[in-house]
Amino acid sequence: MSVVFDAVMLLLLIATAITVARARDLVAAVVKFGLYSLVLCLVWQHRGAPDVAITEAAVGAGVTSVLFLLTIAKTARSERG
Amino acid sequence: MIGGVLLEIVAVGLVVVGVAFLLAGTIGLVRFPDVYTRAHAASKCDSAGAGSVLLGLALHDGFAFGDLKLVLLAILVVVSGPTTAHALARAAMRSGRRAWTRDERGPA
Amino acid sequence: MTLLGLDLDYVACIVLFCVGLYMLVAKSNLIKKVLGLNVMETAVFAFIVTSGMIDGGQEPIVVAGSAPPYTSPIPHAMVLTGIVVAVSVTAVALALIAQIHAHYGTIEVDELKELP
Amino acid sequence: MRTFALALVLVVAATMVIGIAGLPPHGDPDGPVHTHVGARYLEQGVAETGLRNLVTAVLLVYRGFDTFLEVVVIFTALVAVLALPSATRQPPPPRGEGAAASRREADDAVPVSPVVFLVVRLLAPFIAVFALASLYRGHVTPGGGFQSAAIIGAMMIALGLVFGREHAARLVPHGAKAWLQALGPLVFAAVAFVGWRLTGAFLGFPADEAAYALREAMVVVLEVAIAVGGAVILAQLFMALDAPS
Repeated sequence: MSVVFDAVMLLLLIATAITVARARDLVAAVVKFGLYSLVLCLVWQHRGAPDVAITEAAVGAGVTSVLFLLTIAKTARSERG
Repeated sequence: MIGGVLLEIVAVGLVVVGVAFLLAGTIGLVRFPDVYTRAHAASKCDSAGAGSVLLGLALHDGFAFGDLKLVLLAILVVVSGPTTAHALARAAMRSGRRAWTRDERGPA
Repeated sequence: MTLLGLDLDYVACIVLFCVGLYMLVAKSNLIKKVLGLNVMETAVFAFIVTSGMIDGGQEPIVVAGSAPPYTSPIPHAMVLTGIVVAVSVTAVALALIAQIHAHYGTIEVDELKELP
Repeated sequence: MRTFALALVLVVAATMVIGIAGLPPHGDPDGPVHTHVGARYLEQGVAETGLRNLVTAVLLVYRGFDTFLEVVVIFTALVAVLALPSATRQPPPPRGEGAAASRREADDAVPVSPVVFLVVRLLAPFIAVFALASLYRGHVTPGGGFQSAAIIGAMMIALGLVFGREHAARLVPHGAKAWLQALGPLVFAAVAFVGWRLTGAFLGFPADEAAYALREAMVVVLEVAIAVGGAVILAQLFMALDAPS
């Protein structure tokens, strides 16, 4: 059971990372990065690291995404080329 | 004894109903044509589904003090899910995204 | 889980690291580069946390009702400080990107190279 | 560029695969991670530090120097962001004739839905209580200074997004702002100095039984300083990046 959970979570992690890399729209890329952080947070909770998981949920998915979105609002929304 | 069995039935029933709601919500999220209908499916079904799964888990094996956490989580999900959907739909509206209609055959 | 003698959890971390590295090198947009840097950082954190885990291990909090084996607390402490440093690095990079956009009007590296 | 990147990624990946092939399998209780100093922390950590959450024990007592420098790093990051010109430049407040019109325009630019406003205002106290609980019970449950700093910082950013710049700026009292930003490094240095006077080692913690209360007080002061200072720094980073350039 635990093995299946681990495998599914790791595959989801890799898939979300690749969608972050492929997204042309920067806002979409940041939202996908937030999703990636949340999945990572689940993996860490599952591996006996709750302290790290709490911090990653608040910082990786919350603070970092907001900082990215603020910068995108000031610059260009979509990636050229 | 009978009470325990009843509680178990209620708990499992809640979990099953919740999973059904979650499944419906996910199908809606994938199949619906535009952002408004998708937000509708995701917010309603996911708050109902996650809420009743959490309540079912709280009742499973009897109700202990620690299960209050699950009830709090259920309240949080029920409050925050629709709010998020509302904010998303409002942002889509303000950025000029038009709703899907039958004549157009799908969103632009 | 192992495959061909390779630990699949470590392999997953390597794949994540390589995705981040590819974004950092191949993408021309500075924001995409910083996102790639973040993916690389989290891959390293995942590697460190994975190295400290133990089969059937509990979180390293010794209270009534918990019993050994515990996961190693050292990687957790390292990663905890690492996450906070990572967000600081990201903030500095993003502030610099906003400055670059204010001065040159673009955040694409190939266009910045063309500038006189 | 793309082919170069792919080639580079392949070379790096091959190197790392060779690297992990030589590592001992993870999860093995007899692996080197679990048999050297980690095992000693797990066996004697509770007796030596009085902290039941060993992550906190490693962070503050065993590896305090790392944490000290890490607090300095995030403070330096804030200084770097604030040193950039756009972060500190404020737009002049509109005066006279056009003031009302431009304020209305600013209100219209990013209107916040009353529903979101109400829900964030309702949830913020609960988030704050959760952060304080994770700080207060950080020695027996998952949590501690950095965790609650991240949670409080995220809460302040959510409030700032909903209430707008002017109100969010008031969350941090103006007179104390400079001190609160530097709280982490300052308190860490002070505690390190106290430890030096008591034990002769920089950042040393008194280990004998008699000094139990003192050791406890040092840890609590450090945790509170990390939580408050870290949260203020995160909120200030948000404010600096939010400033119009």
